[in-house]
Amino acid sequence: MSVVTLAQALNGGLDLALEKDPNVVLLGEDIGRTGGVFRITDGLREKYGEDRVFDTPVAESGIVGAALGMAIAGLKPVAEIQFLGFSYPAYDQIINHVARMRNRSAHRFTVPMVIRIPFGGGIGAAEHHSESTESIYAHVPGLKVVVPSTPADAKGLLLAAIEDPDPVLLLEPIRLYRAVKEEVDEGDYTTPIGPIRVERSGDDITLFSWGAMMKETRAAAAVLEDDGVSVEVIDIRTLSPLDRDGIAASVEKTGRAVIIHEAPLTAGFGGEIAAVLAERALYSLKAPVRRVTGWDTVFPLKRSESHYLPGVDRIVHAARDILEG
Amino acid sequence: MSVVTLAQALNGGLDLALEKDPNVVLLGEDIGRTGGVFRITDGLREKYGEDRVFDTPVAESGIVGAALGMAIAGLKPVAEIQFLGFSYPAYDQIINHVARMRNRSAHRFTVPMVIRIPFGGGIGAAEHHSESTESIYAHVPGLKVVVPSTPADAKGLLLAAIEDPDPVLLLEPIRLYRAVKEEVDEGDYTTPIGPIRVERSGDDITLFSWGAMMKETRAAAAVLEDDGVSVEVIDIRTLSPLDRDGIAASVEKTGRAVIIHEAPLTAGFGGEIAAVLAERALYSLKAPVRRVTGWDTVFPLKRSESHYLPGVDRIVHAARDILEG
Amino acid sequence: MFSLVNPDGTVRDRLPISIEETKSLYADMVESRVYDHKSMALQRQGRIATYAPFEGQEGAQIGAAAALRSDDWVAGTYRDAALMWKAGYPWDLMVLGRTGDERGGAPPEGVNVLPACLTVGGHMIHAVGLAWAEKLKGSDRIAFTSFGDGATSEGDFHEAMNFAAVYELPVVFFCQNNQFAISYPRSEQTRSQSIAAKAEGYGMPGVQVDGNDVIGVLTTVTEAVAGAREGEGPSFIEAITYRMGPHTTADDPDRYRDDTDAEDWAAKDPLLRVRLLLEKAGGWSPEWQAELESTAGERIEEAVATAEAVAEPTVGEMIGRVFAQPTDALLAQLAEAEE
Amino acid sequence: MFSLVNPDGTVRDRLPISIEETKSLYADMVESRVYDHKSMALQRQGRIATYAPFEGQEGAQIGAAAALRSDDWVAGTYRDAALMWKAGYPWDLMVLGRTGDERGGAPPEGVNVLPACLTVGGHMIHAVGLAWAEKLKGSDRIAFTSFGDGATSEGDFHEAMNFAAVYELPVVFFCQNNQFAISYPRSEQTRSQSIAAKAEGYGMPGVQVDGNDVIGVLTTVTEAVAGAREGEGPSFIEAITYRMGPHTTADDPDRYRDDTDAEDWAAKDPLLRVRLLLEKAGGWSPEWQAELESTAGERIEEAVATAEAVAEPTVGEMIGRVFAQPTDALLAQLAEAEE
Ligand SMILES: Cc1ncc(C[n+]2csc(CCOP(=O)(O)OP(=O)(O)O)c2C)c(N)n1
Ligand SMILES: Cc1ncc(C[n+]2csc(CCOP(=O)(O)OP(=O)(O)O)c2C)c(N)n1
Ligand SMILES: [Mg+2]
Ligand SMILES: [Mg+2]
Repeated sequence: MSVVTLAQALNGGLDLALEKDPNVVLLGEDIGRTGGVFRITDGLREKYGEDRVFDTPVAESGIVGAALGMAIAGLKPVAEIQFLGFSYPAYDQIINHVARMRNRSAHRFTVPMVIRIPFGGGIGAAEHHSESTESIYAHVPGLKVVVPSTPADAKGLLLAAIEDPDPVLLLEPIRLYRAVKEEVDEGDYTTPIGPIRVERSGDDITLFSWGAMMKETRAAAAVLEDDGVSVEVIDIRTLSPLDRDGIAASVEKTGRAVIIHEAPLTAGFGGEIAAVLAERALYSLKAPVRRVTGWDTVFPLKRSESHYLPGVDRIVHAARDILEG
Repeated sequence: MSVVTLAQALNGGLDLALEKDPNVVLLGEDIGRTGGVFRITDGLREKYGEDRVFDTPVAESGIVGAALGMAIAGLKPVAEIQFLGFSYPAYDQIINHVARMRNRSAHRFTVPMVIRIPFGGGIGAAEHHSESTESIYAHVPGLKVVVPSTPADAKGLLLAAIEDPDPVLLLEPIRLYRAVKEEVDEGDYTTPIGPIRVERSGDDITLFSWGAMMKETRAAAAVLEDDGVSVEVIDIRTLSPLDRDGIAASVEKTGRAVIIHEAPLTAGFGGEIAAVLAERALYSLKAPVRRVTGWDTVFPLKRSESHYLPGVDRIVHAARDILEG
Repeated sequence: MFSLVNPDGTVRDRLPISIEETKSLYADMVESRVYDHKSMALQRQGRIATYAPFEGQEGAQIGAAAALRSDDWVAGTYRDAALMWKAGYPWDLMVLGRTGDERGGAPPEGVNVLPACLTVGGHMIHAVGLAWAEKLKGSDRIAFTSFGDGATSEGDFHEAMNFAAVYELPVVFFCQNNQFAISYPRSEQTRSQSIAAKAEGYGMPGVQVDGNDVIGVLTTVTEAVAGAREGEGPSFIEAITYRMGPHTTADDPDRYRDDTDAEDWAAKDPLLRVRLLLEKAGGWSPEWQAELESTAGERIEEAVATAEAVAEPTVGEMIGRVFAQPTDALLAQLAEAEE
Repeated sequence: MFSLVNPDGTVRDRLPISIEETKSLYADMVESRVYDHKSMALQRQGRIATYAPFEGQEGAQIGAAAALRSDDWVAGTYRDAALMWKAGYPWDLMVLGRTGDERGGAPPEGVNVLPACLTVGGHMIHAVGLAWAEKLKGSDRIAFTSFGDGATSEGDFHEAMNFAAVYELPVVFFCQNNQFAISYPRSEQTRSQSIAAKAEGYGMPGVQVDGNDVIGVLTTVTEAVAGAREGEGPSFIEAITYRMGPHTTADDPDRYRDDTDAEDWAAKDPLLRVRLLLEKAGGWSPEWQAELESTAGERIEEAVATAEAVAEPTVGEMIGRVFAQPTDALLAQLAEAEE
C-alpha cells in the first residue's frame, strides 16, 4: 500500500500490466519520450522499450484503428488519445469498427483493447481541452465505458479494462489527476466493470455523479450533512454497462435524486439515469429528479469557466429544493 | 398542393431553395449525376448546373469541413452524407468546428449550413446503413437537430433549416421516404424548428416518438384507441432545441408516457425525454415512464432485423402495462 | 503500367507460371464469375440483400489472393468476394452474410480473412495494426488490404499509409481502381497522375499493374508480399481495372457512364485474355470450359444451399454477440425480448 | 530548398524587395518576437493560459502573411500569432483570447482571419471551403492556410489537399515544418522524403523554402498566391523552420531534443540574418534596433492593457454565443444560471 494520486495510480497500473503481460503495448501521441501530456505513461518507454511503448504520428483515427488490428492479432493495446476533444476523429473507428468487430464476425475476431482519454474541464484549458462527451461513447453498443474518480478505482478499472475480452474506454478525470491521494494497493487487483460504488450511504437523498464532478458532489454532500440531511453519494463509475439495479435501489431507499455531470444537459448521460428512475423508482420518488449539469453551451474558455461548471452551490441548491419541495 | 412522398417533398424543397437563393449549393457523394443513393437530389444538377450541385470525392469530413468554409464565406451549403453510419468520420468537423465557429469567433464567423442524412433501419440494409445515432448529435451545443416524419414537415423543416442562421442537421427517415404520401404545399413555407407536433390529441397516455418510428407509434395508437384508450401521439420533430414545455404539458394532461425510438436504449435520446418528465411532470405521472427502443446491440443484418426493431406489439404492450399497472 | 498478358492473349514477357498454374487461375476466375452471376440472380429473387458485383475484377482479385500465404491477414471490402474466397473464405459463409446473417462474418479458424468492410476506407488501418502485431511478435505473416479508387480519398487511407511507412510494417496496399466510386469517376476523385503516385508521399514504393491481367497481378503482388515478408516494409499497388456491372444491385450505371467505355473494357475482360492465351497454348477447349462452369455452378449451388439451410438467427444470438459475455443489462433486455 | 538570404546575411540572388521593405519586414519580426516573449512572461505570471510560442518561426509567418492581400482568407493555428497579426488580427484580441475569453476570437470586420484552430489539422478544409465559395462567387480572393508538420499526418489534411486539387481552388497550403509535433520528430512523422513531396500525390505543385528566410518565404508565397488568384489552382509550400522554445508553456523540450540541435538552429535565426543583411547594407544600427524594440514593447503593453481592461464575460454572453438567437431552452438555462 502507498499513498498516491490518481495519475500515479494509473502509471502504476500500466507499469504492472506491461510487466505481467508481454502482449500489452501502449501507443499514442507523445506517450513515449515525454510520458504523455499528463505524464501518465512517464518512464514506461525507458523501462519497457520502444517496442512496447509507441509514440505515434498525430492521427487519432490511425491510433485507434491500428490498435484494433493489433488486438485482433493477439496483442492487448492500450491507446491514449490526448484529450477527449481530440477523440472525435477516431469516433468512426470506435463505433463502426472497434465496438463491432465481434458482432460482425460472430465472435471470430475480437478486440480486447483499451482507449484511455483524459477528460473534463476546470483547469482553465484551451478550447477542446475540457470536453465531457461521455454520453456519445456510452451510447455505443459493444463498447464499455468506465470513469474512475479515485486513485484505487483508477488502477483497478484500468487493470480490469486491460483484462477485459472486449474494448473498454477509460475516461480519466483531468481535474482529479493530482487533486486526490489515497492508499492504493501496489499489487495486481481489478475493480469490477459494472457496479456502481456507494461512496457514502444515506437515507434522505441520493447524489449521483462520476469522474471529476465527484469532487463537487462530495463537497455538496458534506454541506447537506451539516444541515442534518442524510445523503447517499453514488459514483456511477461504469457508464456502460450501467448498473440500473444499483441506481434504482438507492432511490427506492432515499426517494430523492440529484444527478450531477459536467457535460451539457441535453442528451447528456444524466438523462439516462433520470430515465432509469422514472422507469424503475417512480413510486419511491418523493420529489422530482433534478439534473445539475453544464449548460447547453460549448465548454467555455478560462474566464467563463465558473459560469459553466456546476459548482457545489448549484448541487446543494437543487438538493434543498427537492428536500423541501 | 400535390400529394407527394417524403422523398419528393425533400426534392421539391431543395429545388425551391436552389431556385430562390443563388447562394444555396448542394454537395455530397453521388448527389449530382445519380441524384443521390435515395434520389433526393434527382434532377437538380441538370437543372441548376455543376456549379450549384457538386459530386464529391468519398470523404465525409472533407464534405462537412468544406461546407463550413463555404458557409462562412456567404454561401448556404446543403451537404448530404449518404447514410448516418458514414457520418462519423465527419463528427469531429461537426462538433468541433461547424457547431462552434460562432462561439469561437464571438458571432464574427457564422455557419448557416445544413447537413442532410438519411437514417434508420427496417429495409434490410447492409451493416452501417441502418443507424439511428441521433442522440450523439442532439448532445452537440450549437447544432440544431430536426427529424421530420411527414412529407409536409420534411419540406418545411428543410426550408427552415436552410434559412436558419446556424447549422442544422436534418435526419431523414429512410423507411418513410416512399412509405407515406400526403398533400404538400408546392410553395415556399417553413415548419418552425423547435416545437413538437401533437399528431393526435388524447387523455390517457402519451406516445412520444420521431422519425421512422412514428409509423409504428401511429399504428400502436390505433390499436390502443380500438381498446378504448384515448392516446396522445407526439412527434418530437426537433430534438435540439427540445420543446420541454410541450413534452411536459402533454404528460401533465395524460399522466402516462411511452417513449419510442429505434436507437439502442442506453444514452439514447429517449433518456432525455424521460428525464424531462421526471423533472417536470413527476407529480402528474400515474405510472412509470416506459421506453420502447432498440436493444443495446449493433443494429443487426436483415435476418435479425425483426428481433431488433421495436414493433407495434412492444409499444402496445408497454402502454397497456402502464395503463393497467 | 506493368502487364504480362495482353487483352488478346498474347504475352509480353516470359510468364512466371506454368500452363497448369495458369489453368488453375483461370478456373478460379470462372468459379468467381459464376458466384457473381449467381449472387446477382439471388438478389433479384430477394434471397440476398443488396449485392456489389465484382465482374471484371476477377483478374485483380484472384491474382492478388494467389500471391498470399494461407495464414496471411486479409482485409478487404464488400466487393472483394473473389479475393476473400481465394484467400480461404468459404462461399457459403459469404452467401450467408449476404442473406443478412452476421454468422457469415466468421471464417473458419486458420483463415485470417476479416469480414468485408463496408465503410469506405475503414479497414486499411486494421491491416496496419495486424501487420504491426505480427512484426512485434516476430512472425513473418503479412497483412494485405484491398480497397477501391474512391477509398483513397478518405482520411483513413492517409493515416493507414503513413503508419505503415513510419513503422515499416509488412503491409501490402492493393487498390482496385475500377474507375468509379459509385457514380464518381476516377478522373475527378483525385488530380494525382496515378493513384500509385500517391505512395511516394509516404515514402513507400507504388506501382501500377494491369488489374485485368491475372498473371501480371500475381507477379506484382508476389513481389510486394515477398518484400513485406522479408522486412522491407509496406508497398502500394494500383490495379487498373473496371467494374463491368453496376455499383450494387441498387445502382443504375446508365446515369453516369458511357456504353462505349463499357464495351472497350469488355474487350479487356480478365477471363477472356487467359482463355485466349490458353487456347493458343492448347490448354483450353470448349469441353473444359463447360466442365469448369458446371463444377463451379455445382459448388456455388451447394454453397447457397448450405447458407440457406442455416437456422434462423435468434434474438439471443444477436444479444450474445455484443460482448464475450452478455452483461446483466443485456440479459435483462434478452428476457424482455423473449417475452 | 528555395532560399534567398543565408544565415550569415549574405544574399544568394537578387532580392525582390527594397531595403526599406526589408526593414519593414524586420520590424514586424521584432514586434512579433516582443509579443512572443511578453506572452511567455504573461503566462508565467498566470495572466494568460497555456501559450504556444513561435520564436524561431517569425520568418515563415511574417514572410507568408506579407504576401497576402488584406481581404484574403487566413486559417491558421495556435502557433500562428505573428502570421495572424501581420494579416490584420490585432494583438489585443490575441491576448484577450489567451486570457480565456472567446471575444478574442472576433477580428474586426474586413479582417478575414479565422480564430486560431486548436485541433490539429481541422482548419485546412475550412480554407478549402472558403476558397470554393470565392471561386463560385467569381471573386479573386484566395484562402491561405497554415499548419505544422504534425498536422500533415491527420486524415483531414489529406481530404483538404484532395478537395482543393479536385475543384482547382485558390488555396495556398503553408506547412511550417518546425521539426516537431510536441515531442515527435519530423523524421518519424512521415517517411516521405520531404513534406513538400506529398503535394504530388494530389497533383498539386509542392515546394520547399527556407522558413527562416523571411524574404525567401515572401517570394515563394507571393508566387503561390498569384497563381491561386489567377486561377491556377492550389499549391503547397513547406517552410523549413524550427521552434526555438517549448511546444507550449506546459512542455519540457529537454525530454525529447538535443541542445546542440537548438544551437544549430539559433545560428539560423530568422531575425539575425536580416539584421546582418541590413547591417551590411547600412540599414541597421543599434539605435534603430532599440527603437524598434521599445516601440514594439509599447504596442504590446498597450495591447495587453487593452485586453486586460475588457470587462469580465457574463454568463449571458456565453449562452448567447451558441446560436444567433438563444433558444427558449437556452433562455431557461440562463435564467437558472443567473438565479
Ligand atoms: C465512409 C463511407 N462513406 C460512404 C459510403 C457509401 N459508399 C459505398 S461504396 C462507395 C464508393 C466506393 O468506391 P471505391 O472505393 O472506388 O470502391 P468500389 O465500390 O468501386 O469497389 C461509397 C461512396 C460508405 N460505404 N462508407
Ligand atoms: C486533433 C488533435 N490531436 C492532438 C492534439 C494535441 N496537439 C496539440 S499540438 C500537437 C502537435 C502538432 O504539431 P504540428 O502540427 O507540427 O504543429 P506545431 O505545434 O509544431 O506548430 C498535438 C499533437 C490536437 N490539438 N488536436
Ligand atoms: Mg471504385
Ligand atoms: Mg511542428
